[in-house]
Parts: sequence; C-alpha cells; structure tokens
Amino acid sequence: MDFNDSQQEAAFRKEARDFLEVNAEKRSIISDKPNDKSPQIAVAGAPETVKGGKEAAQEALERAKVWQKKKAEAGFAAILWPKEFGGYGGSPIQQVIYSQEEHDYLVPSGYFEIGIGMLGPTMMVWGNDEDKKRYLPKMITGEEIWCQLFSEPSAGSDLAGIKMKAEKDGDEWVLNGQKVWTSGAHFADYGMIVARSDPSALKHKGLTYFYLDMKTPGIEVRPIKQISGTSNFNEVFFNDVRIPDSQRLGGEGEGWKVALTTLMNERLAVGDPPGLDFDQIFEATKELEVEDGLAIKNSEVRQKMADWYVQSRGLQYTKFRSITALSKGQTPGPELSISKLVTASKMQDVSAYALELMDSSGMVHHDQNPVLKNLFQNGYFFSAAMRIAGGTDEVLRNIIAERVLGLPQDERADKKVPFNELPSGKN
Amino acid sequence: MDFNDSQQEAAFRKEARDFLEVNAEKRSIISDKPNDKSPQIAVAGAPETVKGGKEAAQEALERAKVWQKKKAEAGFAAILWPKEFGGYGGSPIQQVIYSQEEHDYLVPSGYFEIGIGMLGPTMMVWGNDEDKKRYLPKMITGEEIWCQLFSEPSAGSDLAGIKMKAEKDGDEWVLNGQKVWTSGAHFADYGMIVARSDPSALKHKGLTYFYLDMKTPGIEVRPIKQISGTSNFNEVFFNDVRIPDSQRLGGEGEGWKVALTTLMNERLAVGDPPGLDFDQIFEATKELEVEDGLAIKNSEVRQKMADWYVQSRGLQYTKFRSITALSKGQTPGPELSISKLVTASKMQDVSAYALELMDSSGMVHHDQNPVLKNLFQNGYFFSAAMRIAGGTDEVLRNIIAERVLGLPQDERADKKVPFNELPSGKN
Amino acid sequence: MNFDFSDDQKLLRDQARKFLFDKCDRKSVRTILDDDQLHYHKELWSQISEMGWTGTAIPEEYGGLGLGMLELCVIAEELGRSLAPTPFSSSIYLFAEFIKNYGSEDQKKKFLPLIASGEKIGTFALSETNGTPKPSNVKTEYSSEKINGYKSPVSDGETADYLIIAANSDNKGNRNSLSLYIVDLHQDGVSKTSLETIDPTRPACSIKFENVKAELLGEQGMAWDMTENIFNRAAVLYSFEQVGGAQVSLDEAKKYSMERFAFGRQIGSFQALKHKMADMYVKIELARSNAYYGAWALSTDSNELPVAAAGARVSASDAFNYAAKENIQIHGGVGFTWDYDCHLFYRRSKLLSLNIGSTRQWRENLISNLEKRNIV
Amino acid sequence: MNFDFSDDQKLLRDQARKFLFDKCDRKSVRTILDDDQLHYHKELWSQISEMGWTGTAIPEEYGGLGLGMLELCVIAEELGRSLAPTPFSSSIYLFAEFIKNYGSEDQKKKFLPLIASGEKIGTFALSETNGTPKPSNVKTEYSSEKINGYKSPVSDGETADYLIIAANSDNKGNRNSLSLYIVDLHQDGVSKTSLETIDPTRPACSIKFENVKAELLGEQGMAWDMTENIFNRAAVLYSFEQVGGAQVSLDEAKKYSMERFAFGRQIGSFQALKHKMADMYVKIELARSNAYYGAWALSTDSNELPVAAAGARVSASDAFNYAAKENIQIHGGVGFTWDYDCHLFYRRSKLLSLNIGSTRQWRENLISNLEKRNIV
Repeated sequence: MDFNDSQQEAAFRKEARDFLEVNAEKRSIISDKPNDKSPQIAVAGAPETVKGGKEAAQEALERAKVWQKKKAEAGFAAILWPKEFGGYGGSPIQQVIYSQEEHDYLVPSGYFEIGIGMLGPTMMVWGNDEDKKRYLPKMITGEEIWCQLFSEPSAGSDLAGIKMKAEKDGDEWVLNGQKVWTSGAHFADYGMIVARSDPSALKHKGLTYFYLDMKTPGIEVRPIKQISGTSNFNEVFFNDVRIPDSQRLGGEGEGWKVALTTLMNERLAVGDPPGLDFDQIFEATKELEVEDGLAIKNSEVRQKMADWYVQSRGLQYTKFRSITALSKGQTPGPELSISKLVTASKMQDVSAYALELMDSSGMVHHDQNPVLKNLFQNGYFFSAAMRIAGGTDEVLRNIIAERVLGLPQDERADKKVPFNELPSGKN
Repeated sequence: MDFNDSQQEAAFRKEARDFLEVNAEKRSIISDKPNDKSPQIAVAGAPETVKGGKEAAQEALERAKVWQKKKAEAGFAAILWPKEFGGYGGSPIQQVIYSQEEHDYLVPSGYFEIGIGMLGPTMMVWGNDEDKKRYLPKMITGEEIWCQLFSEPSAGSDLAGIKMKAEKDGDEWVLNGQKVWTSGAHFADYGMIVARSDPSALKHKGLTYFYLDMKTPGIEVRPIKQISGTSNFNEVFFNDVRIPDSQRLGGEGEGWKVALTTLMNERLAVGDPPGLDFDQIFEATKELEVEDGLAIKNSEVRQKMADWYVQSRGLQYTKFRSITALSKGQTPGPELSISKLVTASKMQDVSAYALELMDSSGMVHHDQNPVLKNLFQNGYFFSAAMRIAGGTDEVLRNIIAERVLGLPQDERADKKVPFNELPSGKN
Repeated sequence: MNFDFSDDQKLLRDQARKFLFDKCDRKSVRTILDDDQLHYHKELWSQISEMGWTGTAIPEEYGGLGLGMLELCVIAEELGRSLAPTPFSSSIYLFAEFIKNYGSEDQKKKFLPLIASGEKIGTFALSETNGTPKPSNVKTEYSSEKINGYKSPVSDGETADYLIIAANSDNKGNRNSLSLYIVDLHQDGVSKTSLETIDPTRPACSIKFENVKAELLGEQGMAWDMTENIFNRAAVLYSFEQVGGAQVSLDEAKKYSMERFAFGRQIGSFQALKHKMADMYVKIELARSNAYYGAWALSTDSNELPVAAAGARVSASDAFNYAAKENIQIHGGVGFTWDYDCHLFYRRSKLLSLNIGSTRQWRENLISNLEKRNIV
Repeated sequence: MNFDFSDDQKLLRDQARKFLFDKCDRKSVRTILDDDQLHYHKELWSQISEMGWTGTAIPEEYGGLGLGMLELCVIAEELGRSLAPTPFSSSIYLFAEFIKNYGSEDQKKKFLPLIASGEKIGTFALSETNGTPKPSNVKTEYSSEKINGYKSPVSDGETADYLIIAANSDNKGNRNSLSLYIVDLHQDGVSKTSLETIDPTRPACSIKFENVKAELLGEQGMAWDMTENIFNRAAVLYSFEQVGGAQVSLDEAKKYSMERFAFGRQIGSFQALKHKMADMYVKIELARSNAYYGAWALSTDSNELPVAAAGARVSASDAFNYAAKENIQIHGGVGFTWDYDCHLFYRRSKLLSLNIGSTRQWRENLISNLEKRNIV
C-alpha cells in the first residue's frame, strides 16, 4: 500500500499541474470566498444559474468556452477519447489524475461534461463516420454544447416510462411531447433524445434514439425554478418538431439499448464537488458557541462530527480503492455507487445541524449571516435536491441491492404489458 | 383536559386497588430487585422460562393458577367477558383501569392472556353453546390453559402461508405438520389451530380452524432455545393427530375468517411491560462515569436521553388518548399500532448505548456487572427478539401504511394462484 | 381521564380550519414568499384579528375573548397547517404573554387591547450573535432610561410596533444583570435592517438601538427567568403549529404517492415509500401526544410545564423536520421545484425549530428540568 | 497509487480463509459457546500457532515470521469472518505489541518467542470499574516490587499466562503516576474469577492481585501514552476483524433472504429488506476503506495513525453492529433462536466494539486527534 504515483503517472500529473498553474486560478480557502464554496449541482452538467441575470450568464458561458478551448488544446479536455476525434487517447487513471489536480483550481464546470462524458461516447458507438467527424471534435473544444433529453414528467425514477411521441413521416420523424430536468438546454446547441416510436410495444421495446439541433423549429425551453430560487434545469417542449431519419442513432425500437450506452458512460468521478462536508462544519464548530462554550468542545458535537468524518473519509478512501483498480487496468468495483447516496444525506444532516448550532441565527439566510456566510443555509436547500437529482436515495439503494448484491428485482408490473396498457395515473 | 377518573371509574379503581393491596406484592423499585425488572416477552402469553429448571417452572405455574383463581373470584380475570361465562361484563375502560393498577404489583403473567384475550372471544363467536359452557369458565379461573397454534416455519410474517395438513377421514380430521413460536404449548391444556384443508384452493380460502386437547396422541412439544438462552416458545409437531369434526370452529375453508376473529381480539394494551426504557437509563447515567464526569452531565448523553424521553412519554400520552376514546365509548384509533414498533427499537438502542457507557465492562453479562445488574445486557438480547416477535418492524410499518394511512398494498404474487402452485423456496 | 380537547374546542378548530382553507390558500402564502417587500399578509391579519383570534387567551377586561390556552393551541395547529404568513406567534405567543404574565396593570391596560384587536403588533428580541444565547452574549445596555445596542434576528421585527427586549441593567453581564424592557419601535434611534430568512413567509430583521426610550417589564434582573417561562409557554403553542405542518406534509406526500405511477404502479405501493410514511406517522403521533401533554400543563399552570413544554417542542420539531424533508423526497423531482409546495413546509419546519432556540437547546432544557424535578 | 493489499497478502488471505473454513466451522465455535468450562478452542489455537500466524508480525530474531502489519490485518479479517474462538487478539494485538514496541531486549527475548510459538498466551488489563477508564479510576498499586489491586474485565484472563497491567507507581492517581508491569499469572496471590461475557466465545475474568511479583515495562509513568499507542495499533487490527464479521453477516442475510419465501416471493425482493441490505453494504464499504487507511498508517508508522485508527474503529464498529443486528431482523423468527448463527455475530459485534474502549470513546479520541493535528 502506498499513495505514490508510478513514474508515468507522476509525469502526467506534472504535465497537468503545469498547465493549470499557468492557466487557472487556485481555489480559495473557505473563509475568503465563501460563494465559491457554494455547493454545485453534483449531477453532470448543471451549472448553477449565475447571479446577475442573463448577461452575466452569457458572460460566464463565454468564459467557459474560452477555458475549454485552452484545455482542449492542451489535450486535457477529453483524456479518454481517441486521438482521431481530438482526444488524448489516455487511460482512466490519467483522467482521475487530471481531475484531482483540476479540483484545486477555480475553473468553469457544468457545460461540457455531458457531451464529452456521455453523449460523445454514445455517438462513437452508434453514429456513422460522417457524424462522428462532424460533431465529436467540436464537443471537445467547447464550440458546440450538447444536452441530454431523457427524463420526462412521468419518466423520472422510472427512466423507461418515456411518453414523448416519435412518429415517422416519410424520411422524417415528428416529435411531440415534453422533456424535463434537462441540464443546459438553454445554452445547448445540440441534444440527444429518446422517444417512443411504438406505444403498443413493450415498455423497453418501443423507444427510438435521435440527436437533434436545439434550434430546430418547435422546440421551446423553459427554466425550472428550484427550491433554492435558482434554475439548473429546464423543461423542454416539443411541438411537431421534425428531424430527418438520418439523425437516428441505432435502429427503430432500439432506443433503450442506445440509452443504456449513454447511461453507462456516466463519467468517472471527477474529484469531489466543492461542497459542504466535514471540513466545513469542523470550521464552523470552531466559531460557534453552544451552552457550554465552543461547539467543538461539546461532547455531542464531537460525537456527531466523528461519524461524519468517517463517512466523508470513508468515501474518499473508497475512491482511492477504485483508482487503484483503475491504475492496474481493472474496472473499478461497484464501490462508487455509494458516493452520492452517502454524500447527499450527509450534506442534509450537516446543514440542518449547523443551523441548529447557530440557534435562532440559523433562520437567517444570505450574506448577513456571519458564520461561513450562507453556506449551510444553501446546503440545507441544495441537499434536498441532491437526494433526488441523478437518482433518488431509493433508486440508488435499489441499484446497490440488485446490481451490487444481486438481490431479486421488485415485483414488476410493467414487464409484460404493452406500454399503452400500463396504469399510469393522471400523468 | 384532565386526568381524573369519572366517579364510576374512580369507584372501580378503588375496588381494583383494594383487591391488589390485599392479594399481591407491590413491585419493587429498580435497585432493590433488579431481576424483577428483567424485560418480559411483550407478546401475549409468553412467560420467561423460570430459572431453576422444570421444578421451579412447575411451581411458578402452580402459583400463577392460585393467583388466577383469586383474581377470577374477585371478578377481575375477564373484565370484558359477559357474566354468563364468568366474566365481569365490564367496559374497556375498566379493563384499562384494572391493568394500570395491576402494573404496580408483582403478579404472575404470561399464562392466561392468550386464552382470555384472544381464544375465548373466538369461541364466543364461532363455538356452539355446549362448547362455550364447557370451556370458557375454566379459561377464566385458570383451571385450563390455552395456546394458539398459528405460526409455522413458512408462515411467519406471511400468516396465511400455513402448510399444516388437515385431511378429513370420516367424522375425523387428521393433522400432520409443524407449528412454531407457540407460547405456552408446554403447559397448555388446549389449543386452537389453523390448518390447510384444501391445498388446491387460493391461499386464504383453503384453511380450516379447530380446537384440540394438547394431550391428543401424536402431538409433540419441543421448546425453542432463544438468543437469550431461555425458552419462551415451542415448536409443536403433529403426527397423524386425529380430532373429531365437532372440534371445528367455522366452516371448512373458513379458517382464515375465524383466525381473523382471533387476531382482532388482541387484548387491549394492559399496561406497559416492565421493561427497559428511559427511566432505567436515566438511573444508569447517574451512576456511570464518562470521559468528563458523570454520564448524566455529558452533553451527548443528555441529547440522546431527551429523544428517548419524548418517545417514551409520547407513547404513554398516546395511550392516554386511546383511553380517553375508550372512556367515551369510542373505539380507540390506530394509535396503538405504533407502540411495539417504537418500543422495541428504542429498547435495542438504549441497551446498546448503556453498554457503550459502561465501556469495556459492558462486555460482562450477568450479576457481576454492578450497574443495574444485567439489565442492559439482557435488554440487548431481548430487544432483538422483540423487534420480530408479534410482528416484525417491517410488518408493523406495512400495517401502519396500509391500514392506518390507507396506502396501496404491495404487489402481491400470492392472491390469484392456488396455494400449492405458489413459489415457496425450500421451506 | 379526558386527554382530548372539548367539543367546543374541536368546533373552534373546525371553524378555524375552514376559514384558513378559504382565506389562506397557498397562493396567499406565496404572495408573501415571492415579494421581498411584503412581510406578512395584511388582509388575513385583519380578518383573523376581527374574528378575535388575536385575543383568544387575553382576558376580556383587556379587550380579549377571555378563552383559555387550549383554545389558543387549537388555533395554533391550524395556523401551522395553513402556513399562515402573519406575525401571530410573535405578537400573541410572545409579546402578549410577556405583558399578560409580567406587565403592570398599567402596561396590561395600555398594550393588551391593542394587541388583542390586532391593531398593533409586538415581538421579542434576545439574540445578538450566532450560537446559543447566553447572558454573557447580551451586550445591549439599558442606562439613563435609554437602550443602546443591537439585536438579530428579530422575528417579525419589521412589522412590529412594540418590542420586548433583554438588556443589561447593570454591567455584570450575568443572568441577574439582565432585565426586560418594552420599546416602542416608532421612535428615533431605532434602525431596522431586513434579513432574508430561510422561510421568507416568516421574516426577521436586525435592529440597532441608539438612545432609545424603554420601560421596564416585570422585576429588574429577572429577564432570564421570565424569558424561560414565556418560551416554555410559547414552545407548547409552536409545537401545535409544527404538528399541524407535519400532518399536512404527510397528507400531501400520501396524496402524491397515490396519484403518481412508476414502473406501472402507484409509487405509494413501494415499501421504501410506505415505510417512510409510516415513520412520519409515528413521529407525528408521538409529537401530537407530547403537544397535548404540553397543552394540559400550559392550561393548568402545572409545575410540569418546563418538562412538558420541552418535550412537546423536541418531539414536534423532530416530527415536522422529518415529515417536511421526506415529503420532498417522496415527491421526487417535482419536490424540489419552486412551483410545488413541498419547500414551503421544508422552510417553515426548519424556521420553527430554530426561532425560540434550537431543538438541541430544548433537549438540553428538557434534561435540566428533569434533573430539577428529580431533586424536588 | 496503490491502495490495496499485495498479491502475496491476498494469497495469505485466501489460504487463511480456506483454512478457517475447514478448521473453524460454526460447530467449533459453538463448542466454546455452549461449554462454560472452555475458554478457547485449543486445537485451533495449536493449528494456527503451528502455521505461524501468531508470529506473523514478530521479527524472526524473536521467533516470528517477520512479516508486516499488513499481513496481520489480512489474518485479522479472516479471524473476524470465522468468529475464531481463540485469544489471538489479546495475545498478539495487545501483549505482543506492547512487548515488541516497549520491551527491553531481555523482555523481547524472553516473551516474544513464547508468544510467537503460541506456547504461552498474554493479555492486557486496564479497567477496574464500570464506565470510561481514566487514570483516576486506576487503584491498583505497585510498590516494593509487588502489585496489589484488582482488574475487571480482563479479556482472555483465564487462559493467559502473562499479563501486562497498568498500576500506580506513586500515589498521585494521575496520568503520569501510572506505569505498565508484566505479571506472570502463574504465581501465588493471583486469583481469577470467571465472568460471563455477552459473547462467551470471547471470555473474560476479573483478577485480584495480592503481593504479586511484577516487572516494569517501558518507561515509568508512561502507561497511558504506551496504552494509547498500542490501542491505536490494535484498533486497526480489530477493525479488520469487525469488517470480516460484518461482511459475513451481510452475506448470510442475503443468502437467507433469497431462500426464504413469503407472500409468494423471495423476501429479498421486498424493498424493506433490500434497502436494509444496501445500507449494510454501504456501511461495510466505508468501514473497509477506513480500515485500509488504518492499515496503511499502521504499516508505515505514519503520524496519521491516531486519526486513522480511531476512524477505522468507529467505522468498523458501526458497520458490524448494524450488520449483525439487522441480520437477525432479516432472518425474522429464526433469527433470534439459539440454533441459527445470527446471534453469534450479534454477540461478537458488540463485544468487539467495547473491548478496547467503547465506540463513543473512540469518537472522542478521533476528534481530539483531529484537533491536535490541526494545531500541529
């Protein structure tokens, strides 16, 4: 057991660090720039709405594109992609090393991950050569941003419950329906979408997969305002949206299979999101006073903190175990599936507890609150969303039980019945 | 809101108290007779095996019968039963009042409750006049003890999954199979049993209900040794046990309906079991020292204690609400369904925590342990059983969800298929 | 044994529920949520004042209805259910209770009728810093008949006309150096700064005091004791608000789980969700029972009040926090949108468990009072 | 980055697992459980001693195999999985580590070969009272070259030939007045009384000392510091035992839930049980990772050891306690019978989380050490 890089790994790390030192700003510590520490949506590609309205958002997007171009030129934008599409042709461990290094810097995030991490790889498998040549290089350089149009009002945890209609009309398809929880739809240039081409087939059999230009007539994007007051997601409405059959990926009715390619390419963990964890509450307890003095000296606080510490570090060391597997060329085990499950609830507990320690001042949101600014107030709201977005706690426990432990599936009412005969309530 | 009895209630309470003062010994406080405080099995009719082997058990049984006779003569043994069968013809609130009073005294328990509380009432509904006259009065006086033969190795949480065969042979039935978790089978004179008379019918339709003499040839009772080392339950084996058709209660195939009568008569809460709760750990924290002094002065201990206090008292006040409903002649709400669910886990948490506070001495079981003797060590084992016996935590949550909140049932695979075609594993 | 509200009290509850169902729907609540400039729902406030709710537990001689604390509990539960955006609790559970219990005859005559009629609004201010309030953290001073200092957060401070404030009457900075004062907030030297709370329908501000006139309330040096007592009384009332809010959270989770389908089933048929709702139910029933016990202690001036109040608050905070948080979870994606109402309860639940001291602090109170009771 | 055991270490693990599967089945464990007179499994002890496990981390010059602490971690996990009823931990994690780290050359030469060969068994005694051990609770005294006093509980005390004991070397009763001594238990003045533990396969006794000869171990007045360090080392090893036991608890729960049918389904298809097992898995993976980190710190003599050891112990205790308790629950009725094995793990899990100090105490250690690290 040791934590040192191999010689090659060390060389790559140095390369990454050199690039970052020149091109990015080091992340500040907690008390200097508290807002930089505001929790970010941890699911892929959902940048927090920039405060300051549309103009500021546009500026942020431009900055992100500039950064991405630099990163792509240096070769770090798509380490795992083959060189022919502009990638680095690197290994998973190199991706991890780069991400670890980037984590210490303040760089734009949430714009390109879905394309490079999930949609690009899907096109590599299912697209034709022309498509690949046309679209893939621009995903990396950030010239074109992609979004993923999967979820629907009645297809959330039940991902395959998609109702979006795709009807064939000659050489074209006509899309009608609604997508939801679409990160980045408001700035994306292209999207990939799953739609139901045959409602009378079994649920997983009647789907077809397409890519499309987000400027295609009939597409309307509306932001969803969240509990936090900001908008990371969109609803996207499709009203007689016509796309050519050439934009189909995979066969008719093979949409679920293509979608699985996308889902299985959820990018490797790219370092922890700058969040709200043990370290933050540890700092807070050194400032806050409870009934018998500084919170950090209080027995109940200490007991709770210890449990959060072992959860937090336990996750970190679990990641080390995965990286070890990667660096040996193995596929990491299923350990990573526990990360969001543990992190989201921990964040909710930590936030709620920090507010408790502030006593009545915990009620006060916003920058007036002197302890770590509004970090824990934000965390209180953000964590409630984090327990749901990207797979609810319950879906994750099911995944662990079924895919990791091999326990039997729930009784499924929806496996043998044509989709349009399934009970679906009023949605 | 007030906690006073009505005039009639007060008169009845005095009557009960007078009887108890003359005939029973007051329960001692915790530190005097710690063993009296050992947690008792809270499910109906399961007296802890008396230490000292068979003879001591036989003596305890005799003492219980003497006590029961006195209690019956005074009218308190079956307050809710009609006078014609030797009952008091009283009201539920009177039953509660008597139980409250009796709770302060050391009296035998666990022998007669199942008969008087559940099986007698079943016979009242489903038996013929002759049976009622013959059996009911002796249930009350304690001359004859009854046990309930429902559960089986493959019919636990799934109560209707009964496999015990009942085959008709002329005017007789022949029983073959095994029952389990039968409290008191080793001293019971009679039992009531549910068996499967038609395995090709639907699960809930092929059952028939009987009563029988426990001395009928072919019955073998074997005690089950539990985690605590004691035995409260038995396995009962049936090997060509022949009983006359006249001992059938309800029609052939109506067994589930009759069983529901039994199950719905689970006696009214008869005071809390003398157990392990907030009061006991509160005492313990006044004796135990942790890192910074007496445990009761430690902030973490105090925070935990407060939560247990509100759970414990919350249950007590919930019972007051039910009693209020009773005293107004209403049926109590479903509030009581929460009691065992909360109590069992609380006891497990409290016990485990008390052992923690004892530090390495917590490892030591038995009377050598000076703090509250072996109360918490016993509680650690007992509570693990209590979370299961009489309905697992999971079954209770299902009951609350479905019967109290009206949520939909689980997907049921066993509702439409003949019993003998249901998958059942190797059991 | 009668551990229930009376038929009259239940009738009052039904009326209050019906009234608030009509007049305080979620749209009304959202007018306050969505507008930074609005601190409470004025029309609703007028209406409930006209109906006399504000005077429920204020004696008739001071302009109230002269009903009891149980009636106020019943109303509190309904205010909690409806998320009513009014300064009711600050003005009635706190300000009015302070005056009623500790005011001189003149003070009662002067303030109670104005509060009972809803014409004026009062509140209370103790905290000056982050963390658990302690006598040593109170820096605000009273000398030469003037208050100088700073309080934050002050619930409903922007709306309030009057304030009861804890300040040092000598320089010792300990428990016995603190007294309570009544301050008219409409005077020079009072400057308010809006604060954004985690539940904007229950606003707060900070207030700076520069040479502000004030009159003593109750005995000098007794601020801490009086505050503990009034906080105990308020804790019971708040616990009813919390139980009300928790119950609605459960009801709405249940409703959604039966309407929403996934995998061809009502999501409410999945054990993960059923058992979560069963747990909500358990916590709410325990909280309700503890709140009832608190109500009994409050209404009978029992010396059980300190223990009963702390028990009610701890249990109710736990129930509402849990129910509100898991209501979001059961709703899934829509649960964390602004448009669905889940977050209104999530906000309110946390605010209510902090406003008169954290649940943590009340657990500490509970055990302290149990120890005292054990010694007595 | 290599956060894993080496191939050789994994091979050792596989061999140990296979060996214990053959030689230490549940029947063997139960022979110790069911017989009050048996304190450990002598045959198994001989066998594992012959294989050299007892000498794994003892240098070759003192009769050991001279392997490292990582190899000992690997064996510990397997001992935990198999519930091996031997005094391995007392003799190896504690006694041998004390001698190895603090013994004089003579002491090492005298004791280590006897321990490494399994010929003799050692253990350690600190506690004298209920509750958290503190210097002020140690009444046992050393004077005129003799020990007088009392220790309870002493793990494996009945089996042990040698004991390391904390005693006052002067009368101050504080941290610096305590020294460690080695006692040969086969002498007059030593009287042992059996205690029944919550896990009879891991026995303990109390021991009275009347004018018992003893020799100093390490520096005088340093008992507390030495004990903390050896407890840290042992905590990592125990955490592997705990992770092993937790994993088997989960495996057996899973197996049962797939074989057992209710309501026409495998009970493992119910979410209530699936999600419970998912939670077990999560806790076990976190514990395993924390244990690995502890192993790294232990094997490299890192100054991270105090934090890493406490983290490993807290996480492993939590995982094993939870897994063992919910394994019973998943088994339902049979889970609390003597005949099924669930209770063996339930017993072991609690015992292991108490033996070198409660989990509560280790949480406290963890934060103390984090504070220290922060200052440095």
